[in-house]
Amino acid sequence: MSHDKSSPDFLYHHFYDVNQQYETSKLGMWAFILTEVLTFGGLFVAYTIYRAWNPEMFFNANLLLDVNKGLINTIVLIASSLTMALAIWAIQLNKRKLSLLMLFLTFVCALGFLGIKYLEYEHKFHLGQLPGEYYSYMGPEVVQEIHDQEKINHYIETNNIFFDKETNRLYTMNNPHIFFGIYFIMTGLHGLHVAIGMGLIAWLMVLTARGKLHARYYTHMEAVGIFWHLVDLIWIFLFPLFYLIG
Amino acid sequence: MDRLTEYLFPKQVSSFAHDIDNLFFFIFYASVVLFLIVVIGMMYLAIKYRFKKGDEVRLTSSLDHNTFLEVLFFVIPLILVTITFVWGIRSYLNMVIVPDDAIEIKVTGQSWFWTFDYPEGGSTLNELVVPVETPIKIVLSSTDVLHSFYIPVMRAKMDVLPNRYNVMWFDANQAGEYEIFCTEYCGTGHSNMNAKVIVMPQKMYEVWLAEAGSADDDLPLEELGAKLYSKKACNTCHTLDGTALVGPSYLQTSQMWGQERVFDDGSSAIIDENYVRSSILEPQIQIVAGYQGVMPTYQGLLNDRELDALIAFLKTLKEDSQI
Amino acid sequence: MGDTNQNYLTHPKGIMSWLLTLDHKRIGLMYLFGGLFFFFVGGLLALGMRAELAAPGNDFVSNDTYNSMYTLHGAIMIFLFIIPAIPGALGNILLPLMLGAKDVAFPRLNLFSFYLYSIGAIFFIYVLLSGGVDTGWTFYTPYSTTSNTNVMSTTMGIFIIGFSSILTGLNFIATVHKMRTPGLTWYKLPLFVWALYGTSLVQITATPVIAITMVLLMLERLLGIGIFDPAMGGDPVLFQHFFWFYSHPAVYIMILPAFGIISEIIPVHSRKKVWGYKFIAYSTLSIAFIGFLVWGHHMFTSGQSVLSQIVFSFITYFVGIPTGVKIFSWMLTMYKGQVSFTPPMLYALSFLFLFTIGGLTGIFLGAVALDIHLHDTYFVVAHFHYVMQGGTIVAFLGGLHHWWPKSFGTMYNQTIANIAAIGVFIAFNGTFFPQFLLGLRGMPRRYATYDPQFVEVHSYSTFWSGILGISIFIGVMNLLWSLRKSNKLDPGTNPWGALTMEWTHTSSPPHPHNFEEEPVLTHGPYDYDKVIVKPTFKK
Amino acid sequence: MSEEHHITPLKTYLVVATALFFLTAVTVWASYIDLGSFNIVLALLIAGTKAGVVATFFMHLLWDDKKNATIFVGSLMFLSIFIIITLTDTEFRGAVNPEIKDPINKRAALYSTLPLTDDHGYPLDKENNHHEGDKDHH
Ligand code: HEA
Ligand code: HEA
Ligand code: HEC
Ligand code: CUA
Ligand SMILES: [Cu+2]
Repeated sequence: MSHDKSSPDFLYHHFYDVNQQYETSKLGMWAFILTEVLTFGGLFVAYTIYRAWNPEMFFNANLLLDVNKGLINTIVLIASSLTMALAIWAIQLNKRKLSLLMLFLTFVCALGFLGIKYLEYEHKFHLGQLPGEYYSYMGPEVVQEIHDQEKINHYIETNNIFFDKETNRLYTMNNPHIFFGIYFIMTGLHGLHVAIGMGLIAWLMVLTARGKLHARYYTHMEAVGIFWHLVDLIWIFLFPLFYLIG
Repeated sequence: MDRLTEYLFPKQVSSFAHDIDNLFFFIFYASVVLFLIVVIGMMYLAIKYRFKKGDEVRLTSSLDHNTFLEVLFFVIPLILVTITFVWGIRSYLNMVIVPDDAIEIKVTGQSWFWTFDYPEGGSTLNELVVPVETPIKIVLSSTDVLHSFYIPVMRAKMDVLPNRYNVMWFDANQAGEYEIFCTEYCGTGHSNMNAKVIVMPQKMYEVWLAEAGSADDDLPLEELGAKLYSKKACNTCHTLDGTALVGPSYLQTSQMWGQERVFDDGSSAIIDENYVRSSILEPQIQIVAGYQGVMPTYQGLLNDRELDALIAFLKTLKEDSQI
Repeated sequence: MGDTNQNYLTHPKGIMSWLLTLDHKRIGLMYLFGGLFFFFVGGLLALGMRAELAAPGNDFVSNDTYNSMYTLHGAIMIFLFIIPAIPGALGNILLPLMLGAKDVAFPRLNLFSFYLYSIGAIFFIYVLLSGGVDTGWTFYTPYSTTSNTNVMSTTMGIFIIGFSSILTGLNFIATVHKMRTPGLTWYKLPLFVWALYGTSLVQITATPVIAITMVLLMLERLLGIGIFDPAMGGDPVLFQHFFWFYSHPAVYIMILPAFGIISEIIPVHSRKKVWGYKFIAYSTLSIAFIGFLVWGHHMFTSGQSVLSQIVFSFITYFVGIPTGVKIFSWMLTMYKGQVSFTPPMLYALSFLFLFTIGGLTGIFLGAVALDIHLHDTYFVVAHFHYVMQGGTIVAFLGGLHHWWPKSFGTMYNQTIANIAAIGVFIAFNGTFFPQFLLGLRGMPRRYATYDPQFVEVHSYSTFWSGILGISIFIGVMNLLWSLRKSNKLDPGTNPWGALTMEWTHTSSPPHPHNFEEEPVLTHGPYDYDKVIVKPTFKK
Repeated sequence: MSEEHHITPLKTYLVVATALFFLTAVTVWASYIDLGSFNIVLALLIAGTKAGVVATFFMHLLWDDKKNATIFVGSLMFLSIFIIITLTDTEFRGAVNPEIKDPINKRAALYSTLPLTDDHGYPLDKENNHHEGDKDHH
């Protein structure tokens, strides 16, 4: 067919024009987003059901998570979403340098996110707040920290936690390992997406630096952008559901 | 029961079996009609409008819809499924709402046999004994994996879950002995995990309850052992002819009497009365090399006499005494 | 039609040009042969199972071997053959041709899907050779978390194939939306395209859930996370929800393409405008949608809540109505047409016969009270073979015969093909109709040994399964045999006088870039009342 | 080709990001006041709003082909089908026969080494520690 007339080199042979190619890729990307939503969806279902079955356990186990780290991560991720959007905005205006900078900032935010996640996981591994049969956590640190009997009593009363005098430990609720199972799988899968996103952003940086992406052709960036915002979007739900059960 | 029902279905023994078979026949006849419409219509049209040798290839009719017919396509099935739904749900509610005066029997599934615990305290293995014309509530649970408790003649079935109870009920209206199957795949012995339900007239049931198995008291040990061999489900895992199933064959065990048995941890023991006794009561302690430790413990399920009987039976086995 | 020597089969040459091809037609062919291979493997396992079931005891294989055989038979047929084969083979070959496009939207992704499929297949072959897996294709927990057979590799294989299926679906959706040739509006699409579109929607929405379910199952085995395993505080019924949320819609992944094939075959071979085009198109979408609401009908004895039982039973019936509309429309398409009894048409007619039985028995199973008796008996086995083998596979064979001259430019021996088609029809009924009877009488499925009361019906079924195997074998071999060089047809051949674009606008086999000139739409896909194309068989 | 893709003004992005930060602060703040079961509803409402904002502006759904928005909304619809229908089972189990409502042992066998507690985490009678149903695992 006559695609040899004056088609730009980034146009694949089986499309009529650039716009068709762009729209097609975007539609494909959105179809992919749908599958992502449903992949996480399965885990949201598991979460919903176990939470409905064990509201108290979820509440108690939630206290063991570090809200501050979660909050910082939320902020970091929203910031990265903004820089990602700005990277696309910049490339649309053909400001390649700015776009590159924005991509770099996004990358840094992502790295920061994973770093904080690492600290969080590390702490949990250390305490034995692990998923499934590896769960071996024998009570919150509070015991060590709070030596004031009254505070302990208060803690016990408000949180339905039982304090064993013989071992000087607090024992929580039924089956907290399930909470941690779901927590680790969901945040882990999310973390995996962040890592994949970082790879994609690095790839975009290479493409942009090489001048492959520009105002007329930035499909890759748009698609990765959509992916990256989805990662943010999922975290927007994970944060309150795990850290802020109130 | 008419002929066709008898041909298609097992006996109708529970109070709701009749209703369910009727529901079947309602859907069946409706389906036959629909099926005939499709198939006869198809044959008729295909043959009537067939392309005969010598026919001219021509433009064909542009007819491609007919509002009246299209409405029929929706309305007739809609009516049929509405009836089916209402009927199906009515029958179903009948099957799940247990009458208040039902006798409660606890059923435990375990790979690969069934234990039945009666309200008065007795317990049986692979043999459910119930009185006729009395609602029986069955409370099911499993100790390992999923099983499913199925009595075809009652048209009743329920999955047996570990760590959860499930409930079903039936009211048998005919004395007799009927099959029970396990219908949820549960491993090697799944297809052998069957049992019997024995429906007794009220009087007999009371007598049975009172005796609860003591009838065997005067059997000689070997015969009692042979009986227990199938009654206590040993046969789901052990054969008598030398072939290994899940467990070693008894023929082999008896032929090795007095010789060494090697276990999977490398240790060994002599096969004698004590070894066999502990194999039955604490099977997990010594596991015969080449097998897996899947044999359940029979602690509490066999009394001393029954243990002796099994051992005595085992000793009688020889190459030529195959059952 | 221009340069007759250039077609996608011979150009470019060399093995690498196949392995690295981005051409949708070549990828389709690779799927086709991969699928046929696994059909063969699954079929052999089935015949082995039937041999074991000819007599009540363990006469042929042991319980463990039997359990592995039926699991692998089910899993291979479903995950390696029927779900990937029709969209992957016929879909890939035909979709761009029917749309007048040069390729699918994402050719690289398409090849990647095929490689994912192959990697998944390797896992299955490994499982097959390393002693099998015995959980049933449904992987119910907690058996699957405790079984010491190869559950991990199998679930991994399914996980990977799941991605392949998702990517194919995604690709097709983008293709249908964006790659249509100018002027080809939605209502001018061939119905096969509608069917593939519906299938793809189901693929991208349902498949992610099986992927995550398989991951959770693996984690359950590795870490005991306790979502599905009761020993760890989980709920086995929840696993069933997860599994069937995918696997019920998956049955529509299997059947919708078959519906599409039938919607093509019947108008072409009756030379008649299709009856109720819009009804067929929209019923595809409504089946795809309603299919997401009924999964719990596989769990009627699991102990789910009574409310769910009622809801699921209620919605289940409603799948039957749009399906019925299709059946009646196909039947009426023949009205005032010119019906030729060609091999594709014979397959299509036997599809109508068999699928109607299969579908109607689905309604029996949808009635909770009755399903309690029938669940996990041979009635269910008969039901799903009637819809899958009698429906999908028969339609697939019909489609293969219909598009064989298109794909390869050769014509098979039609008499032998007709005999095989009739053989499949008769032997299929002989094999599976008796199984309804077995089920009604209470014969449970997944039984290696069984009560002697069932022996007559079982051995009857075994007998016919042999004939069925032979018939399918003859049918497929007849096709393969036609590939001899001496059988070449003229590239302009249109043996059925079909009007869809893949027949009227390009040669057989097609040009490497599909169309030598930009296709210009001259007529609708079923305009047999306006356009005549004479069937031609030029050598 | 009509290569003019919509270019969102910088201001929009900045406003959106500010709104997101603000809403994050609101959720955290809201989680510290006790609203009973309304807490979760509120948290999800805020999260939903944030998600909506991200999708419409950052992901450009507002200016895109409406098909893309349809796909996205569709994905949420299928997800809610999954959740809601599954809940009709898990929330209503035992409505007819109460036996089937709860698991037999509320705790996994994993905890057999830890002292048993009841629903609320209070210790069960020490004598009862060898609870019948607690199977040994591993
Ligand atoms: C191609 C695959 C396919 C298809 C298309 C179907 C189609 C249907 N299936 Fe089937 N099914 C399976 C594959 C399929 N199934 C498999 C693999 C299993 C077993 C899985 C396992 O456990 O291993 C199964 C099991 C299964 C069960 C569970 C049984 C059990 O385990 O207890 C049920 C229960 O409702 C069911 C119902 C239906 C229904 C209602 C349809 C409907 O879609 C059918 C609609 C068609 C018609 C109704 C016929 C044509 C219509 C008319 C002629 C019009 C008139 C109609 C009316 C009046 C309603 N199926
Ligand atoms: C597409 C799906 C599909 C197909 C086509 C078949 C085909 C067949 N099935 Fe299958 N079956 C299933 C899907 C399918 N099955 C599933 C999902 C299960 C449930 C598993 C479970 O419980 O977990 C099942 C279970 C099942 C059982 C029940 C087992 C049990 O519960 O104990 C039985 C028993 O008779 C059976 C028999 C058969 C037979 C005889 C065929 C025959 O029709 C096969 C005939 C075909 C051939 C013999 C192959 C011929 C092909 C060629 C010759 C190709 C040539 C190609 C080249 C040379 C390249 N099947
Ligand atoms: C679930 C299957 C199963 C059932 C039911 C079963 N067994 Fe076993 N049995 C096994 C297995 C597996 C072994 C070998 C592993 C072991 O030693 O634990 C075994 C071993 C034995 C042994 C030791 C045999 C030898 O050769 O060393 C004896 C004796 C025995 N069983 C007796 C019985 C009796 C008596 C019954 C019934 C009352 C019974 N078993 C029921 C599975 C079973
Ligand atoms: Cu127990 Cu199957
Ligand atoms: Cu289904």
